[in-house]
Amino acid sequence: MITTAGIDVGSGAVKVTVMRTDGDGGETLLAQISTRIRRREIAKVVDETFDAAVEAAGVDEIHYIGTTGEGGEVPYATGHFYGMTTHARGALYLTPGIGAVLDVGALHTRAVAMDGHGRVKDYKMTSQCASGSGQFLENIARYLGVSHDEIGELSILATKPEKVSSICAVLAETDVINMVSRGITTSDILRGVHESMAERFVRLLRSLEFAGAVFVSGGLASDTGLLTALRDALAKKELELGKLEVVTHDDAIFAGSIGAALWGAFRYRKLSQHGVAWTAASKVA
Amino acid sequence: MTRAELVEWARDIYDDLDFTVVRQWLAEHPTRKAAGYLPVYAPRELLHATGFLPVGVHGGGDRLEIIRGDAFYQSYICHLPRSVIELAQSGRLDMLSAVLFPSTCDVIRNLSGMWKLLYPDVYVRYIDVPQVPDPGAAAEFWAGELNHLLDDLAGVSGHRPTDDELRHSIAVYNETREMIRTLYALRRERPWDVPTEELYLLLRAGESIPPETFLARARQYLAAVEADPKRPRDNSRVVIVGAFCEQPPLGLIKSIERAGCYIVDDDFLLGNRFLTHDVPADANPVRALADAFIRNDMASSVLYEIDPMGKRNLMKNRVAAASADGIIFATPSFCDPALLDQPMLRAGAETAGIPCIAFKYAENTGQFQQFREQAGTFADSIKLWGAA
Amino acid sequence: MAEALKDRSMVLQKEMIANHFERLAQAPETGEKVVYTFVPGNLTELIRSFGALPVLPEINALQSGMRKLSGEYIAEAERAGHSEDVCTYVKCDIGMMRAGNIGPGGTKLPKPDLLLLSYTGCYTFMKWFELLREEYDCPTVMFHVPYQGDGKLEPEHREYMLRQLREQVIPALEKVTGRKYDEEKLRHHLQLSAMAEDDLVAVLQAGKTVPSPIDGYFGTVYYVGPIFSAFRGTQEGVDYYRALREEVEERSALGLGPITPEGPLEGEKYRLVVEGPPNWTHFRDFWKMFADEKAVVVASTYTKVGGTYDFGFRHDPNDPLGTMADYCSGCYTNLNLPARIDMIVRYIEEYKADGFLINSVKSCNSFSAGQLMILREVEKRTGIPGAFIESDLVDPRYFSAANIKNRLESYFQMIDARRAGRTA
Amino acid sequence: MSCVVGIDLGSTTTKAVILDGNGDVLGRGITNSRSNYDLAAAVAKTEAFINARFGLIEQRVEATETAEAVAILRRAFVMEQLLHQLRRLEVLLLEEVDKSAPPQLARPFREAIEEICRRITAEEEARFRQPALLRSDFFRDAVGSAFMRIAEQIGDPTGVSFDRLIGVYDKCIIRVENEPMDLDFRDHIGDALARVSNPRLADAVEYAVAYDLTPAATVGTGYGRARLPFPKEQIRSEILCHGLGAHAMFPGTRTVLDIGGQDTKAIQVDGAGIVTGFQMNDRCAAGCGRYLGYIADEMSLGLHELGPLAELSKRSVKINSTCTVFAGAELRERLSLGEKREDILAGLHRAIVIRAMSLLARSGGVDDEFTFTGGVAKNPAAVRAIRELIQENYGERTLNISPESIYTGALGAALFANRMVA
Ligand SMILES: Nc1ncnc2c1ncn2[C@@H]1O[C@H](COP(=O)(O)OP(=O)(O)O)[C@@H](O)[C@H]1O
Ligand SMILES: Nc1ncnc2c1ncn2[C@@H]1O[C@H](COP(=O)(O)OP(=O)(O)O)[C@@H](O)[C@H]1O
Ligand code: SF4
Ligand code: SF4
Ligand code: SF4
Repeated sequence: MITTAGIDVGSGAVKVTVMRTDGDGGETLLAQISTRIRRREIAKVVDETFDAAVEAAGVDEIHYIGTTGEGGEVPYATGHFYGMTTHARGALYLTPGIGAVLDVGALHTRAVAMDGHGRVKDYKMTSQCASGSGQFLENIARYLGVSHDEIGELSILATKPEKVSSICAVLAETDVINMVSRGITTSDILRGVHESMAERFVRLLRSLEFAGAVFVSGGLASDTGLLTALRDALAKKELELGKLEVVTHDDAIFAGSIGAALWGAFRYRKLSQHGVAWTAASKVA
Repeated sequence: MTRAELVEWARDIYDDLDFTVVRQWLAEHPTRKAAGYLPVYAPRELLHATGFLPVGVHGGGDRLEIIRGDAFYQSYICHLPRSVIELAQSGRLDMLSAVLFPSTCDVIRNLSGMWKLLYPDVYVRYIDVPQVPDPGAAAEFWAGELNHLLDDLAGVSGHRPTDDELRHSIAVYNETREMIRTLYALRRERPWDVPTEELYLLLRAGESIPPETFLARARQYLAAVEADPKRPRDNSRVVIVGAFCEQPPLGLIKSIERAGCYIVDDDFLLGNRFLTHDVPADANPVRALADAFIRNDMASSVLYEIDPMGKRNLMKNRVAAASADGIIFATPSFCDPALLDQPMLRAGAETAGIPCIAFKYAENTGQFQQFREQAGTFADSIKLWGAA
Repeated sequence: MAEALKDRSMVLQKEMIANHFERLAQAPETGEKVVYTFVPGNLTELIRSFGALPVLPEINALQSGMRKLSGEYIAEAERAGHSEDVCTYVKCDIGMMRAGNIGPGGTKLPKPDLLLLSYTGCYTFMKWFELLREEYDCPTVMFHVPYQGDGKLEPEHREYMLRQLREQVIPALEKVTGRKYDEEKLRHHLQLSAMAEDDLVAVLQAGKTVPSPIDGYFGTVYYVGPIFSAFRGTQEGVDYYRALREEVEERSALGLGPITPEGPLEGEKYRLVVEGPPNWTHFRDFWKMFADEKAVVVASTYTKVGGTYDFGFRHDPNDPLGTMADYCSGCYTNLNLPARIDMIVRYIEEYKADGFLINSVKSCNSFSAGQLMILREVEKRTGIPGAFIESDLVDPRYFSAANIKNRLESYFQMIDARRAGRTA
Repeated sequence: MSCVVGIDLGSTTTKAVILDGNGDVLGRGITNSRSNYDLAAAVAKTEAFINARFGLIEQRVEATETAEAVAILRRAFVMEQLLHQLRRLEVLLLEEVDKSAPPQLARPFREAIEEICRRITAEEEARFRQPALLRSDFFRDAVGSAFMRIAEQIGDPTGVSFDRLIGVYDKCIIRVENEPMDLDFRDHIGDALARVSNPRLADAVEYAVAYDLTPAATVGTGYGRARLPFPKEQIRSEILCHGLGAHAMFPGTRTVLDIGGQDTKAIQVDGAGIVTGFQMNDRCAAGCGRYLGYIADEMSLGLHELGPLAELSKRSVKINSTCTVFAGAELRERLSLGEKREDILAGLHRAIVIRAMSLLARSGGVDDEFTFTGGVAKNPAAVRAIRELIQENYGERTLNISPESIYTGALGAALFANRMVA
């Protein structure tokens, strides 16, 4: 039995997951907690969240503490894993059988192809242009006076989606203003934005090879409008790409910390075999 | 000097876009002259023997704002030439009496023509290295080119070197090459002791100072390293491929190492190591230099590969020689030689089961988060599933 | 008359191209040997003298562009790991090969028996054939043509080329074809080349007439097709150029303008010199933007990539190897920047142009790196402001019709304004 | 008198300029380009004509009346226009209520709308008598905030709620903005004159109304010029118009830089105002005015505050991100790391100016004299950075900035129109 923790330090929140793994594939999630940072000092939030999660898990020894995201500096970590590594593994834990993760963040989107064990096989990231990013959507929504949670529902109601012609995330506002003034509904505009984002994601996915469903994680995973648009966009490319399913999970925000905990266990075992046994117990004591 | 002092000394030279060290050297003697050369390979022995200070012209990196350089280059041309032009147009290269443009690619080649028009008073030469390692026609051609260059340089500097002087210069550069080989070997063995950032700064400084000074500093550095050993970390070992011309920003090199990758071999500042063996210092000097290029040139993207299996095997051999875990193809955006080679090199590496990743940079890239993430993911995968 | 022009030479050209591709398709059966080589510095006469057939991958790529197939080919190559940033000719060729190597004529292209890599002023050439060698696993021979870095052909460079021809290129051809080098045969082909070249030059120089009976860019890329590709040094080539020349001279005598996709252009309003290759994926749209404004290109540099004949060079049967070296060295791609500028300035003056335009293609560093400097120098020397537009050869993603049209319109209006200003 | 019109259909605003036979400016008009382009062009043109006629009034009464009297008349006129639009808005609002409100709410809803419109009218009339605050003349801005405020006051959460009121408002305001309306001089000058009750102006008004201002030619330009309902001969590229316009304002101009909301142009002109070279940026906000606008939003600052704040900086911070959105994120990150607002802002201004410099370099450098136009020319930090970089890289140059620079393109178009007549 190995107990491990994963700490995912994001830009908005810290997520901690504690897991137990046994030698033959048994993986149990003991606790998971997410805390929003809200302008507080990150180290404090990490400590707090970690302590709370350990307590909730009711364990007194942790063999490996894996960090991910911006958690490279956590002093009591055993090892650090990068976001694509952990998101792939965590997503696979949440939804077995998937072949790729699409991590949609505010500025970047990463598409990661994995094998059946959650190993990263290949990835694609969006460039240093925010066209079609989460922030882009947020800006448009703000202009339209739509709150974050409403975006998805409204988008689904669209009847005549209107494509945003400009590619620039900032200049697109002008197009949107123009659309509003032409009497195009909020739903149709949002759906149009979703569609152009979805097209962009399809381009990312298209350059990867993988088998299985696409798991959407990250800040926009809960945007049902985006998921629908992505499904539709993939369906349109079915001839070329084959049938691709799009899934997500209520706990998708924990994908990174789950992955870090699971890879921690893997690494711990590997190092033990080589005679290097590390225990992260000091912090837990 | 301590390691930190040496590194700071080198960093100052690297940061200084006005080439103060070169200007100081020139000021010491009224007859002195300096000659620039662009990446990748230039016969520095000839410059040295004719009395020039050879100065590597590698652009201004992320330390230079491009104001006039964009007037000369479209957005889809790599960054190097525009920053070189920016340096020149702002007067920062006005201490060069001659500039050599090696046949690295069409961009540098065309830049030679631009230089002729922009700076008619500077000696400009396009260095058309032989593309085929043919000891007959190609060696003869190259010897002819070198002789031609020698005549021209002697004309500019006013000093026609004797054969012995040429041999001496060859010997000095043999020593420089040997020193660089030693440094590379040390980093390969103990990458934690020779961080690539430091090694890079040292070599970069070496391109603005006389080779003799470089040798002295490099010896001091070696001693400093032995006096100040560092602790190894649980990092992966990688080879960097593709960065032979436009140099990556220092931040990129640091990001790769911080993301958990020891760089154990690279092709930064490749011209330094283009001749892989000593050049005989006791023969007809020009002929010896010509033959050395034909026989002992570094296999790289800038030359035609005559061996059909050459591209396939190159990565395998390089990784084996460096006992590396994987390859990072780090290429400047829009760099034809590097990017056209990459599919062939990568196919060879992948056939040999070597993990690879690839990304593109520009010398003035300021954001490294993407690179860190990719290098980190790569280090993860080696750490988790590699042999170690 | 217009129809006659279009008809005779065009029919001839279509026929000869169709025949050539047919022969290539049959090559695996007939046993004819196939040599791939590049347009600049192509040694067609030598290849022909060994009874082999040339294939020019660039021509295939540009034809794929015109037939709107290139986008898919390029995507295919990029999926296989080729960078977005590099020359799209290479990617188009590789994509085409992966898609079954069906040539632009709809027939299958044979595999090369030899890759004759004549490295003439474009770095990509070397990589291109290294890449093809990986796919075809056939012998490759490299012919290094030294660049005219100092603006002239140096005697040692000529010597170096001769030596390579004798020691490398000819033996490679002998080996692949199983035939001995036959200098008499080579002379015969060179003779035919020179004849066609004379007629081609007459056609090109018809652009000096006002109004010009030809379009020295859009129209001329068709005219140079045969001589740049497989037909230099052939009787078909000679016949084609004879016919073409007669037609052009006739138009010229009648004071007619060039033929465009929209029909004959009358009332020439602007005379332009163009530097840079055209865009092929939107060739007609591109041409139309000029034709609509009654702008005629009187001379262009791109039409000299496969040989610069209008300044006097002709293939010389009396010095077979030497003339080939001279030819290769003098191709436009092998000229240095100052020489390119001289050439453009000369065209502007001799062809009485009132404007010049650079079409800078993303693909090609050989052409593009330095074009902004060319623009400034030419402006300085002629006092004529130039226009600069950007597109690509065969990548449809990089042709922004709206942008280019905007620039062209502004440019033509600028010429009008200058004229108005000058007469006012 | 014959006159000519130039229209610049910009991405954010549409401008019109009217010239007399001598090429002197008679009037200028501006409106935002939100609505459809035809309408924007028509509105800008109407505004310019109104402006021109007021100019005539001024000329006519120069001897007898103060400028103040004409200004009051002008305010009255603007108010009449506004009230006219408000009445139209009210009609639309009531129609909308009839169409969509639940039956039980129909009456109170109508009453609430009527009440709001009544109060706005009253506020406007009060404002006319006491012109304290300046504010936007664009109808949407002027009426929107008042509507919002009053709706909040009278909205009844259990019945005709604030949300309902705003809902119908949002629907109708767009329609008002997008339908052609009688806003011409003739339509409202009578009421305005009655309102100011200054009989000494009557003669001048009559003169201005009767004055024949039939345009002899109209030329259009700008981003949206292709959508103008003009024949091809009446359209000029914005590059040419900006060049000619800048030349007209400052005859010594050789280099023009225009940083507008959505595009940046660097233009070289010769001694006659003929364009000899130009460069434009592509559709990327980084490098245009919108970049600064976005940053201002991120920092919750007004556009006019940005420059002065940046000028306080002693040590500008190098901004690594090119993209506007990424720069916004970098800004937040740096603020949280404790860097000073002014230093970051200075870096952001420098970034946009560097991009402009590269465009200038591409177009052929900076010659004397240098004219800076477009909205960003109003930003002192940007102006200073431009001045410094030009000094460093090109040496001493005269820098021209005109308060009317926003009309440069329209002026150029009008000059072209003038040539067609001449
Ligand atoms: N050999 C030629 N001589 C004169 N004009 C030609 C020639 N070849 C092509 N053209 C011009 O180019 C145009 C397009 O030619 P092409 O692409 O062959 O037509 P299509 O697309 O119908 O096959 C023709 O309409 C003609 O004006
Ligand atoms: N008062 C102001 N102070 C500073 N900057 C301003 C001001 N007004 C406008 N700007 C800048 O000018 C830009 C708009 O320029 P403008 O020339 O009106 O655009 P366009 O010609 O595209 O319609 C804005 O994005 C903003 O950055
Ligand atoms: S186009 Fe817009 S989103 Fe893209 S880099 Fe430019 S400013 Fe950013
Ligand atoms: S970076 Fe690459 S493309 Fe640019 S000059 Fe160097 S070799 Fe050429
Ligand atoms: S780079 Fe230019 S010259 Fe070379 S193959 Fe491509 S298009 Fe032709």
